[in-house]
Amino acid sequence: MTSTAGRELHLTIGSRFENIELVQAVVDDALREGGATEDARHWIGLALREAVANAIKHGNLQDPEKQVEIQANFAPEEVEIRIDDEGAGFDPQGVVDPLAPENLFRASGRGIFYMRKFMDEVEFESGPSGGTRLRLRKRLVPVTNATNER
Amino acid sequence: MTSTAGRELHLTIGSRFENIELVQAVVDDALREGGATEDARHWIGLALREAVANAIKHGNLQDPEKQVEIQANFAPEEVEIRIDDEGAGFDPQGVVDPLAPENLFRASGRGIFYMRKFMDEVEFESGPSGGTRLRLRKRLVPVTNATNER
Amino acid sequence: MKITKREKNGVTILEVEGKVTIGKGDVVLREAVLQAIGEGPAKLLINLGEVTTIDSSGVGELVSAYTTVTNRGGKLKLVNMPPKVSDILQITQLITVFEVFETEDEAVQSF
Amino acid sequence: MKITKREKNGVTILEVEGKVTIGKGDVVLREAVLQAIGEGPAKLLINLGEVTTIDSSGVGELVSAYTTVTNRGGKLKLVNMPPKVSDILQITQLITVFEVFETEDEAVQSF
Ligand SMILES: Nc1ncnc2c1ncn2[C@@H]1O[C@H](COP(=O)(O)OP(=O)(O)O)[C@@H](O)[C@H]1O
Ligand SMILES: Nc1ncnc2c1ncn2[C@@H]1O[C@H](COP(=O)(O)OP(=O)(O)O)[C@@H](O)[C@H]1O
Repeated sequence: MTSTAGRELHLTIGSRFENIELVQAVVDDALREGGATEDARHWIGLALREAVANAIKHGNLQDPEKQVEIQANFAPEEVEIRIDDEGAGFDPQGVVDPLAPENLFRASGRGIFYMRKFMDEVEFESGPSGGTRLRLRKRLVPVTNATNER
Repeated sequence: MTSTAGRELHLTIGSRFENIELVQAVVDDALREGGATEDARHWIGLALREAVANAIKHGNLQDPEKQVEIQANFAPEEVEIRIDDEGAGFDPQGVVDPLAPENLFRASGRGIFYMRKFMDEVEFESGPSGGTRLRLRKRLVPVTNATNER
Repeated sequence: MKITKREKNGVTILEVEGKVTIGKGDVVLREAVLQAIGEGPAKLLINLGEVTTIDSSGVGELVSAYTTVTNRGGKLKLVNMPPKVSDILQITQLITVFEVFETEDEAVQSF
Repeated sequence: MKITKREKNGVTILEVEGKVTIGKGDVVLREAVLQAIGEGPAKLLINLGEVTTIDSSGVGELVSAYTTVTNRGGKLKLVNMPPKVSDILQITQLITVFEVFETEDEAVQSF
């Protein structure tokens, strides 16, 4: 396995949904080169998509001039991804439970719930510029005999 | 074409040749998402590989504790990539011409020459920490009317 | 993302391919569903076999499609769900909301 | 990166696949060449048809292989060069150094 130790990745994008593809592709490359399993890559990628979608939609209100910053740190057995937006911030306590019967048929409100299922830790804080800073963490199980040559 | 405007990518890797794969993959994702032509992506990718290889080999002398930093900026019609190493720096004037008859059969000495062929601009400076800072620039032709890209 | 529409024994089948995700795939799915069901009660079967990624927006569109079709007295069912898509619906307890089939023939006969 | 060795009418053919690049592909190529040519004069044909990327280190290994084989009285030729690999050798004026063939049969007959 190629070690991911000490790798850092930092990405700044304008607030357009299509930029989610780039963020996922880039982080996926780093995870694959680091020998993460297909499954780990899939679920981390989905959590990341939800996080960046929220930053674009609810944080930056889709203003393409506003930026989303993604900082990923790859330790040997853990990945941490930090997502910052330029929005007004929000209180995660106020988020409703998508499993409550009255919410089951709603068209939205499942993003954060999915993130918590896919990752080991999901933390919201207020970012340095007043926007939302979200941290996603997941422990990685090394693939012992991963052949990541192409 | 998806606009690359305002995109920035920053990557830090340990000095191992295998990390070149990650750097190329990540920058290639950004170029592809930005609508760069296959050809442009190919030549930029090769120049970048040479640049990072030199930073790892000649700059950081393959000490895996020493880092190479890659900063890529995507303007609508230009990409600029900056590569910093933690080496002792060097004088690019001292580099020999690989086309000179006495050098034609040498096993090395073609990397910088290739970079200059593949990119529009190649600039060496002394980096903030005394290592080499290399800037690669290439103008991009939007995919719609690209004909004779290299 | 691509959607192909077919008919089989009076059932409208939408074959969905690619990413059902925010900003593009979700919108395309919504439009395809609205266009497919028309005004009256519809028999709609969505084939998810070629879906590579679905996010919460895509899931939201499936739920919206379900309520729209059901409210008009029609039926919406799902077929050919890849394991990772099925996981996604399971996690938010939607798998029990939808009638899900393994094969298209079974699904079509059930309407 | 993968190299397969074959023989055809007394010519040793190395089929190279993947990336001939610094740190891995270049080393594998060097070892395969040294192992293939042995001590005496060799007839070596390198098939580059499946090479996806070659960098200056890979090019350097091709040049080293050429000088090693030639110095021992042998011959090294190239066949099946993808356009982008050919461009790379052209840029550093090495394309004229190597004898390059389009098909393996032509190349083998030329030895
Ligand atoms: N980055 C953010 N900035 C501001 N508000 C946010 C942010 N992320 C989430 N929210 C709030 O949390 C709510 C729940 O988010 P989520 O569970 O992802 O569902 P959805 O995005 O479908 O509404 C959002 O509707 C929004 O009000
Ligand atoms: N980042 C760097 N730090 C120190 N020296 C460098 C660096 N990049 C290039 N050089 C010097 O320039 C020379 C020529 O580099 P290049 O043309 O890439 O050929 P090669 O790497 O095959 O020697 C190297 O041999 C080295 O002495």
